[in-house]
Amino acid sequence: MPFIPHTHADTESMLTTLGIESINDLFDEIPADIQCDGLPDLRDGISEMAMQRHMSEKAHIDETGICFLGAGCYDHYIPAAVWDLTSRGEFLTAYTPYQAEASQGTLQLVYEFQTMLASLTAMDVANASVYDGASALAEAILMAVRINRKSKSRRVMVPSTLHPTYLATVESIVSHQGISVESLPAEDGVTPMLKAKLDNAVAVVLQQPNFFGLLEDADTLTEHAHAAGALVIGVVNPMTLALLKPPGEWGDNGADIVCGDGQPLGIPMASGGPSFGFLCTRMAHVRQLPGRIAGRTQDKDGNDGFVLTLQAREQHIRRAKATSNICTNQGLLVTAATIYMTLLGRQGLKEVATACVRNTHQLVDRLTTLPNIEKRFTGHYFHECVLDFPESTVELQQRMLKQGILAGHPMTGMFDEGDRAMLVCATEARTAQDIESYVQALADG
Amino acid sequence: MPFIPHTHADTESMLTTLGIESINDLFDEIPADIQCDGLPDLRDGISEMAMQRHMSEKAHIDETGICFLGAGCYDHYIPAAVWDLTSRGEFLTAYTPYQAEASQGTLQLVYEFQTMLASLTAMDVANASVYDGASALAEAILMAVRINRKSKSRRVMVPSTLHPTYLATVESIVSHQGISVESLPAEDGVTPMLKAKLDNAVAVVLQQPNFFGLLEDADTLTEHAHAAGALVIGVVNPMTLALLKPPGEWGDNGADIVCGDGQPLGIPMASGGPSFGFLCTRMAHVRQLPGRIAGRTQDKDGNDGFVLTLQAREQHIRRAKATSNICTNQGLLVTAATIYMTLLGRQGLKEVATACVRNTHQLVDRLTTLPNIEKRFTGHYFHECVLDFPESTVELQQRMLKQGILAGHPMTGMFDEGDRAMLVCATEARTAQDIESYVQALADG
Amino acid sequence: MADTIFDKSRPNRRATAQRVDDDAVEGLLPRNQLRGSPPLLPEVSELQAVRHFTNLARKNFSIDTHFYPLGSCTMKYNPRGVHRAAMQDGFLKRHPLTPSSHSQGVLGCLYELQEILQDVTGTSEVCLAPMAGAQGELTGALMIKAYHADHNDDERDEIIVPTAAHGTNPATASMAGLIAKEVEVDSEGDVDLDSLKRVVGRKTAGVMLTNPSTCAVFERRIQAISDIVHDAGGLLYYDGANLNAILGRARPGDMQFDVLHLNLHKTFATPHGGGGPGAGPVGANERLAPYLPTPMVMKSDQGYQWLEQTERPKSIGRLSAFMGNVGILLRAYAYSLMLGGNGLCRVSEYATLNANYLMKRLSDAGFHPAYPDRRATHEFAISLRREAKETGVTAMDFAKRLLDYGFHAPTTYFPLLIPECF
Amino acid sequence: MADTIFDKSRPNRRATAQRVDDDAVEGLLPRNQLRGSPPLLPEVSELQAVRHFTNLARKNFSIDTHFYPLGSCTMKYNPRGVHRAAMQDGFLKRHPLTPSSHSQGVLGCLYELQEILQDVTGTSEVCLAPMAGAQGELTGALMIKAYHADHNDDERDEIIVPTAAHGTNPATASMAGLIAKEVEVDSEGDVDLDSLKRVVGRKTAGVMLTNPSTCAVFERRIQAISDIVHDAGGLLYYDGANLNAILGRARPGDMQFDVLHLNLHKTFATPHGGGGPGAGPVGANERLAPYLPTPMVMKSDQGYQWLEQTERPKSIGRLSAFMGNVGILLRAYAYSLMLGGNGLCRVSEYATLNANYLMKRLSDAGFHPAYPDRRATHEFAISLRREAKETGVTAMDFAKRLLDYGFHAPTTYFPLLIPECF
Ligand SMILES: Cc1ncc(COP(=O)(O)O)c(C=O)c1O
Ligand SMILES: Cc1ncc(COP(=O)(O)O)c(C=O)c1O
Repeated sequence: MPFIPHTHADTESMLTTLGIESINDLFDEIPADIQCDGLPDLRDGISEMAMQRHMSEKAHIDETGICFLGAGCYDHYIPAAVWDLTSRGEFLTAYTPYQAEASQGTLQLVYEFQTMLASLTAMDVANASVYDGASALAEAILMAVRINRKSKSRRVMVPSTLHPTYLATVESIVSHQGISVESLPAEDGVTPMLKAKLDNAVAVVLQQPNFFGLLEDADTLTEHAHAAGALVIGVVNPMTLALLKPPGEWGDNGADIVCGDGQPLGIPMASGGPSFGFLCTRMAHVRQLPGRIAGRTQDKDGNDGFVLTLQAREQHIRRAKATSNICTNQGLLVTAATIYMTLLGRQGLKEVATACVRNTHQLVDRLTTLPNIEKRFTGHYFHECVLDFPESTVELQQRMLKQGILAGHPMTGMFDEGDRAMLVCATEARTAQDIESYVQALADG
Repeated sequence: MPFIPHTHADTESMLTTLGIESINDLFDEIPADIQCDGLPDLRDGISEMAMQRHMSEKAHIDETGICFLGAGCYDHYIPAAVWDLTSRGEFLTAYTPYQAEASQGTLQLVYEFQTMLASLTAMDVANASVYDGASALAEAILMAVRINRKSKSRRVMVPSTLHPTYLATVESIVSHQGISVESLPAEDGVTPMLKAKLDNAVAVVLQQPNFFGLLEDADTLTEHAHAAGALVIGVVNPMTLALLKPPGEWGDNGADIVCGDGQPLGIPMASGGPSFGFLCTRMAHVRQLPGRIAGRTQDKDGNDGFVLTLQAREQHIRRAKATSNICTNQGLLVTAATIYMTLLGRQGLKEVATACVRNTHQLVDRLTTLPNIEKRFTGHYFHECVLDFPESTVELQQRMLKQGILAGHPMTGMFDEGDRAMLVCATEARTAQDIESYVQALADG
Repeated sequence: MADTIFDKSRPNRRATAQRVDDDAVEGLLPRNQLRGSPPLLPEVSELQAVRHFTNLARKNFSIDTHFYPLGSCTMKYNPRGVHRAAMQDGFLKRHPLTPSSHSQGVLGCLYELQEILQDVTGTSEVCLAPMAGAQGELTGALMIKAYHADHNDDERDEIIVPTAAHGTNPATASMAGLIAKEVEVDSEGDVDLDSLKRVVGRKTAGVMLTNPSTCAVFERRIQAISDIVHDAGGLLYYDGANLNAILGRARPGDMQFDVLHLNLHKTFATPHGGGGPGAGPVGANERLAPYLPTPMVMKSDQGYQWLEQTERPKSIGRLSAFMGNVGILLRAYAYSLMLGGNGLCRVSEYATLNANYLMKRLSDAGFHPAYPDRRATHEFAISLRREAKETGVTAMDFAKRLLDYGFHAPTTYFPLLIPECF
Repeated sequence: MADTIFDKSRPNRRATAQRVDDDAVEGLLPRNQLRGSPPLLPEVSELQAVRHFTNLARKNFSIDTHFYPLGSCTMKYNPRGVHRAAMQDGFLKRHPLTPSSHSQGVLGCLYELQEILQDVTGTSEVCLAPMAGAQGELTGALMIKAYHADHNDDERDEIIVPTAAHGTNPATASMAGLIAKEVEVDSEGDVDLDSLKRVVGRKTAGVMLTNPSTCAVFERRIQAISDIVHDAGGLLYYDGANLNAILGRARPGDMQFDVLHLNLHKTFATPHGGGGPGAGPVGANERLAPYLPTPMVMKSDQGYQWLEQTERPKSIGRLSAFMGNVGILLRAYAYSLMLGGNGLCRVSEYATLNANYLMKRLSDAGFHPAYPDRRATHEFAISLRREAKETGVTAMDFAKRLLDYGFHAPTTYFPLLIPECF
């Protein structure tokens, strides 16, 4: 009975106190016809040792080699301190910080996190996380519709350069509130200014860098959207903001809502989750922000302390009228990200971003010197780039895996001849030698 | 400058406070002719990321497969909680608990450890660790000579069934105090009763189970030694004491000093160190015990607390007259062992020991059904056994490694035809399938 | 003054070991796309960072340090072995878009977890993608909508929730574009059938319940409720928050629920993490299974594979960029291996024993259970109404005072229909 | 009442996840060799264990939580990255007797560490086996003895230590069967040369010194000392406790020391671990290198290999069952890679800057440095004699009061020759 502390004597004495014969008696309110007789189809439990052996075998099967795959999840180096600290029992096993007196550690940390995120994005406020980047975008759209009620529109314009699974997630979630998601076409991998398209849109989404790794003209697009009365929702990779103009400064007035995925900030790739989604906005819109928000306050003796604030937005108070149904969020990942951003700091995160740009450019330069490999688009790219190969990239991927290289993300179905295109990425964790191995493996076939 | 917090401004302002121009000035008391100009032969520092990559490469080279090697270091399963807790900063980075007020955690833990060890060995007191099992035996011998001053002898009898590197360590350390270490011969792998040999010995050492995995007749040997006026020093594997008669109960009065290596108690093999040595004795001899001892006491308000006790034995107080020169010990490993013993508990440790016995017997049974493989000795063995193979076991070892099996410890030089003998071991971590793999690999050649 | 990490920062200080060679990006990125002023990130040494966050951690209560008798939250021990199992490089360093040919390890774990959860809940298919209970609820609500839409039953825009329901239930209804209709609970904690019959009708898309209910008692008339709702053409959603109470005793599928979510961060002991992450897998019976979200894991001759939208035309679609909180799923899987069928059954036995025992001891000490004639399930509610009236000491005061003794307080003031609920 | 783990135990309770199938051993072991009554090991659940030790940890001061201005102990930040690097399965699961053919990873690390330490200390060979400073000292003392014995110089049974020496120095002398002879320190903290000349002679096996000395000042007349001792046929032992102060500035080898130990748990930032483990590698010049203990690591055409006693006939032999504290050595190696030659030099610069700065600030605040006319090295001593005399407040009182403010106190009453030393 793993984890059950009861001895036989404990159980007996508890039953005596309760005046019953057996634990079974306690279930006598369950109608007999719906009672089941245990879980006979499941195997019996095993020891921690046996479980660990099994899990290690599974984990070992999947070691796949040097990662040049990005597409929304990135292989960054994570300082050891990040998870050593995040795994401390007091972070790992604490409950949601509703009881402020028992949760000052988590609350102060979330407050610091919000401060960092707001500053990275150049927005006023950030929340304590939502599930992931894709669902954050869905929440951002719902939020925009609530904020921009006066526009009376429920049309949201989304560029076709947006991450495809973000789009899919948005569609599953927001369509049920009568919101229509419409696509902005792309030219040469970026979103051109199409004023007409923006007419009568409640909001415009803009991913920077976009799914193809390219830089959109965020300033102009923001201006156009605002001119059309639409709100601007920025979808960003927070790591890139150490170098790139933050969405809060796009155009004259900046984006209105900013969201994205926090995975690049110290979160292992781990098959894509858990990571966390973040959401930032202007102070004017804070009451439309879903999720928890930590605030700083003073107790009756004037001592500083931290609490959850503006809880009247949330489901446990506002119920059907809440800004969202989110309850459990991705707190532990926020803990990791906060420690990561602290360890990297102002200068370190900039160096990571710089190395990502440089390494990807080096990779692309090296690959495009090989025959028949070309960049698909002409614009500036950050740390991902779409390359056209002379063969099916799904097959190429398999071939490269045999040589210990995860070569990139095949773009099958993304555009014409997408099956010969691949999105490649080289983070700061890739060495010059890793890049040479890629080239070599390609050459060796 | 990893880990140096100073900014340029910090340094400048500190120099100003000091009224000097540069940090160099602070070294002006070092005579110029012995100053060196930096460390030009060393490479420049690298980042944590680069260090980690390098260390991972090194670590990966050495993964060697399924371990059937014991010989003083054992592949036991370690519950995850052991090192998760041991790695907490407050255990890992605490200093020696000299300031009791700042060290109640470590002191209480050591107190609990001592209680467990004393009970496992059936002795009265245990210390807070020495370096390892081999050096613990050297300390035990020095201690025995101090205790048994009245015997006037400096002859210590050591069985030839003792772990050979324990013997080597003892010889390096104790011979400088005029102690002579003499060998007791073995018969069929165990130490026969040779009363004559014990005459005029200050102490007799007895390893149980011995280096060959065999059970010595500890009761009789203890009686003979005591009858001859010699102290008995038991060298034991603490894990085995969950099943075996503890040294405190050997013969009529039990051993006088008990030592051994704590590695089987939750310490990774880790190339043999760090582990820890333990030392237990009778209360009458406690003042001859080297190393730290934690005790329980009360503060002036009557609250329980823990302190280092009997410090007058130690080098920082007694200097040249101390019981030992030991200062830094193996505290963190004691932490791990204490957590391990707590998690396994009374029943769990017994199950581990039982599984070790059973698995090794299964391995031996399976192997000795193969042609030309035989047990070398006839006695009862615990979880190690010497087998004779039809070929050089050094070569066999290499061959088996190619098949992912670390087959055992070649006994080259240990006795006649030792080059065809091998000491094998199967702990609780070995499955029936592991054992079959061994047999299969042998058969496949 | 609280000492935040920003108070500790100094210009140009840093944790230098975390440096990366930073050749400039001159020319690689256009000037007008670059950031002007640097972000307000901390500037501290590595030791400052380690010490700051170590000391922040020490300010929290947690399961590893304190007893947490929180109702509704299922605060179990979070096994360290499970954490270790999930934190292996082979799992952590796996990119989510690695081809399934090279992902058989993790896919195998997920597939087996799907099967285990099907068994435990009595459903015919399980999707692991939802990232918490509330997302599981949304999934269920959207599946119910999709089912009715698929059957051209377009008027059903109401979902019934008991007054005592958790806040996520009505909030989910709104997010799904449904209208939450409340139904009363009687004085014994069961749903009032008359009240139910009054609200149920041809606009009823479904009902959301948990059983044991949020009143912490077993809903005895579940069969009647299910008949009433099903007869009216509605579907039954099971909120899995309280599954711990009935593991191996009664399965939501056998109670006629059509769709449900589980909270793995409750029943399967994954850590609450100071607020998250969780995982809220959704299971469905044959009727609703086609609408489950994607991706799911299937097993074929080529091994395990992702089942995507294309193969599931009726699926409500994706809920996240990749496959939800895989790391949490792996923990739940490892936990379920350690417990096995026999261990899972014992969980509900001993949770129930503990709750009934504590309720008895508190009753004997003079406190008043909210439903004195009912069994406790894995939890129970006490009403401090009398204490508040007689002494002015409220549930809130009791809660704060417990903190002084080193206990995290129970869930207070939930459900709201129990006065001064503790 | 202290709540020990035994107070929490209950008969037959256990952490069941740690069970092992336990078929009986009937017949495998003789009855009369079996234990009668079970040992007093705790009987608790896994959560009880985790909570107990988590809460014990929380009672400690540590570098990760508090500032530790301890002199002599070199309380650096212990990099988490280094801990992680050493805690990899590839290192942890390696059996010490694995053939060197399959140990090239770890042997390579150790070999390079030997080379780094040779460079840092200016010695010609380094053995990594000693498991702490005191074992390093013993090694050195035994090597000195072995050298004299080898040269048939049998009368040398005295070793000279300054009065201010660390307790391990005289204790080591005794363990090595040598007699510790004390030599005075003058009012400026340097060894008194007259006193030295008086004790030195044909019975002198050697002298044990650290530089900077335990008085926390640099021994300026080190050349003279070395000449006096060497001229008398003695050898010089360097206690590496204070190497942090002179990294890249002055090397013990260049100061004519013949043999030395380093404390990797000081200078190379491996954690103190609440009392240990450490590592005390020993380096020697060409004269003493043949006496170094075994095993050491050598490099040949076949890769890295263990150098054993057989290849080193003059070696003083083994000090441990295997190869000392390899896990600590790996940490020191990883640390030295991160710092590099340039980083190691900066360590002594900034440690010295900090100590001098703090000494100045405390002097300005009215405290009295033990050697007011000397530079601080990486540490300094204050004498609270005046405060104790005038106010009755002793160094011990100051130490305890600092604890109240969340600072671990400095090393007090060491060295003993400085009154009320702080
Ligand atoms: C009854 C009930 N339903 C739903 C939820 C929501 O689950 P989650 O927090 O995982 O979104 C909870 C958890 O707090 C709950 O107690
Ligand atoms: C000057 C000096 N020498 C020797 C030692 C002994 O080192 P260890 O504790 O590693 O045995 C110490 C450490 O305390 C010391 O400060």
